[in-house]
Amino acid sequence: MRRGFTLLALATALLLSFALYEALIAAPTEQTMGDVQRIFYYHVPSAWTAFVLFLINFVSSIVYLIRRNPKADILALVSAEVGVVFCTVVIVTGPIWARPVWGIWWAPGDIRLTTTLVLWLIYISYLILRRMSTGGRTPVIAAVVAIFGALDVPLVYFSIWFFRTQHPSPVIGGGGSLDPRMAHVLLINWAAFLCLAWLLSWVRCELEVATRRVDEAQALESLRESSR
Amino acid sequence: MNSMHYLYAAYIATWLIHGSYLTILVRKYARVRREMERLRK
Amino acid sequence: MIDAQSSSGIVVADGLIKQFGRFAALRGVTAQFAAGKLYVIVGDNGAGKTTFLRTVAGLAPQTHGKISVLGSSKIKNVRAQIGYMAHPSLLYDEMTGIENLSYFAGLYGLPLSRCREVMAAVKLDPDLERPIGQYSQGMRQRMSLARAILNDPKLLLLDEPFSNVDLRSAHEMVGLLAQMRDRGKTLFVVTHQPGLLESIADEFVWMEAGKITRRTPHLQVPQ
Amino acid sequence: MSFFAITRATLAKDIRLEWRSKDAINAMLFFGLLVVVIFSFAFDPTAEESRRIAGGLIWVAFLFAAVVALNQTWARELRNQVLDAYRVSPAAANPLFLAKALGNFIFVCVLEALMTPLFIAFYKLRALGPAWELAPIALLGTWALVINGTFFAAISLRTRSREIMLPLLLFPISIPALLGMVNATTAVLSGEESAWFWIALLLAYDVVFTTVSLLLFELVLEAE
Repeated sequence: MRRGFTLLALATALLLSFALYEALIAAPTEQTMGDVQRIFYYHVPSAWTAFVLFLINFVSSIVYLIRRNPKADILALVSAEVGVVFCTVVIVTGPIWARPVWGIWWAPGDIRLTTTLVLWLIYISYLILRRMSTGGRTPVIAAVVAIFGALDVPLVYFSIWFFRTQHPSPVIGGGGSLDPRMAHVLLINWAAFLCLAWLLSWVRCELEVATRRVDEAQALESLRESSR
Repeated sequence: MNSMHYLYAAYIATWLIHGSYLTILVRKYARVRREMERLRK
Repeated sequence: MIDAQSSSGIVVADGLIKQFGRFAALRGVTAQFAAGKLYVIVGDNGAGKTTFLRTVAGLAPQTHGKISVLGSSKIKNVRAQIGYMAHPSLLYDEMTGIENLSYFAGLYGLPLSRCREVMAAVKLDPDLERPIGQYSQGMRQRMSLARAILNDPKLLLLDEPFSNVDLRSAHEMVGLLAQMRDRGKTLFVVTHQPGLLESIADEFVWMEAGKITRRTPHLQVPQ
Repeated sequence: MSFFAITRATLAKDIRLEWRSKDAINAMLFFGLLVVVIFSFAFDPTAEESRRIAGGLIWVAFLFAAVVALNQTWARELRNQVLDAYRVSPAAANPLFLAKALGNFIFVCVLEALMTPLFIAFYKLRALGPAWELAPIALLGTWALVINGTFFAAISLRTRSREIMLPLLLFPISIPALLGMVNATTAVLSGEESAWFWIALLLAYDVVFTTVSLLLFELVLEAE
């Protein structure tokens, strides 16, 4: 267990440094956007990683409702939280890219960025709900809300897609195939970020397990004290 | 070459976000560990 | 340990634990209760009496452990045969007694005549026009009992039925409970005034810190 | 007793309770009026501009007012813990949910019917597109707000500070529905585009979330 963790941490560190080198130095400079385009190597893999994590959240929420296995609940919580962290990266780096390229910080019609923002809002509200809900019912209602959130995503996507066709705004990345060299760097970065996500989730899982154990112990202790 | 600033800003922001999340996790973990020790007594 | 499946009690609990986040209300309740008896549950505040009742009623599913009620581990399936009276009235203050009862009777698929019958049984006038909010505490408590026995339940769970009730009403209610027991119903009564039930109780169940500690046939003042 | 009989009985009971206390409708109406008045100070547009922003204003006002009503729905069941009386009965969970959603739908529709003339008066609105399309937009849009609102209000019951929790849950999930309502209304008012894509989107939203709510409500009701 400990060994596995150390190994993963080392692999992640190596992979991330290699990916950083690839993104900043090895990858060819994009012709129209210049070096700013390199933000792409952090922005896009973060988005994909966040989507993967939200997918895990959705699946484990369903599994929890069927099996009532606390592990599924922990996985749902952890994937949502780490997903929000990666989603935050996407939302922060997005405008930093948009500003020099489009000349504006935010394009409300941009389908991917806006969908990600809505996704971010949904999962933040999910995390707040987990925090605010009382007693032993948190896992069930959280799982229910997670399912609502996940089902909302395609609707958000379509609504923004149609919104954009009515209110045209700059769109990039779509159309035109990616230079194979760039695609390669992109995939390496994605692999690195996936490892990082795994690592963060691992730490968060350990924390959650420990917290629950402490809570349980406290529950019994408080009862014993009250009976004195 | 002004665009380089944006590039660095984005990369630094990314690492700041991940770094602060990790710090929060480690801190919470330390607190839980202390609590565990206290309960064991 | 009692095997929850094979035994024949009306309520069989095996290692029940109920945890509300950082707070455990039940921590390992294992007990069997036979049909047709009147059990009085006694204990300090926070001993888990109400939670135990709610778990039996299917309102607060246990965190760990097993429970079987009326022979079924899925309490949902036997709800039609359970009556539950809580500490709060479980009634709509803005509606009259008969309006309240007829709504709940609808949930059980019972006719209006049953509501009038039950109100008469608890000695309330079914034609009273006042909304429940304007009832006296004793009347409200009797109304609440009427709602709980609406479906003529086999298993009746009562949480503090006598709180704030004048002595005469309380004795009338005790008489009604004794009648129900004699008709073969099983009753669980959580109360701070176990003395009221001493003459008719079959067993006193003592709870302490989320566990059943003793079961005695008579009420003895614990030292 | 059948599904629809319980739904009807619960709906009738809710309307009777609301009629006697008038808690929700009064608060909602006053709140709606306030929003219209405040908006009229905040935005003082010409007829042409107002056509463009009215869709957004109207629906945001309705959304805020609806939240007031939605918070009331289950509050009524919490007083004296009446909800427990429903939960110990053999009645299924869904009729209760459906009755609550229908009740809210009726309340919010009444509110909209009363507030719309105010909006028309304050903003001198006149539809340039086919005005009859506003009817399906309003009905589908209101149902979209109410179905999720009723569900999340039930979820908020299980939390601390539940009045805050409801909008926090409801608003992000409702974004596609809001986009649909606002853009459809604007399309009809300005007469520049067709509103049909948005109406279809609202319909899809309603179908998806009505189904999911009915599938999952029992879990929420039983959670404790």
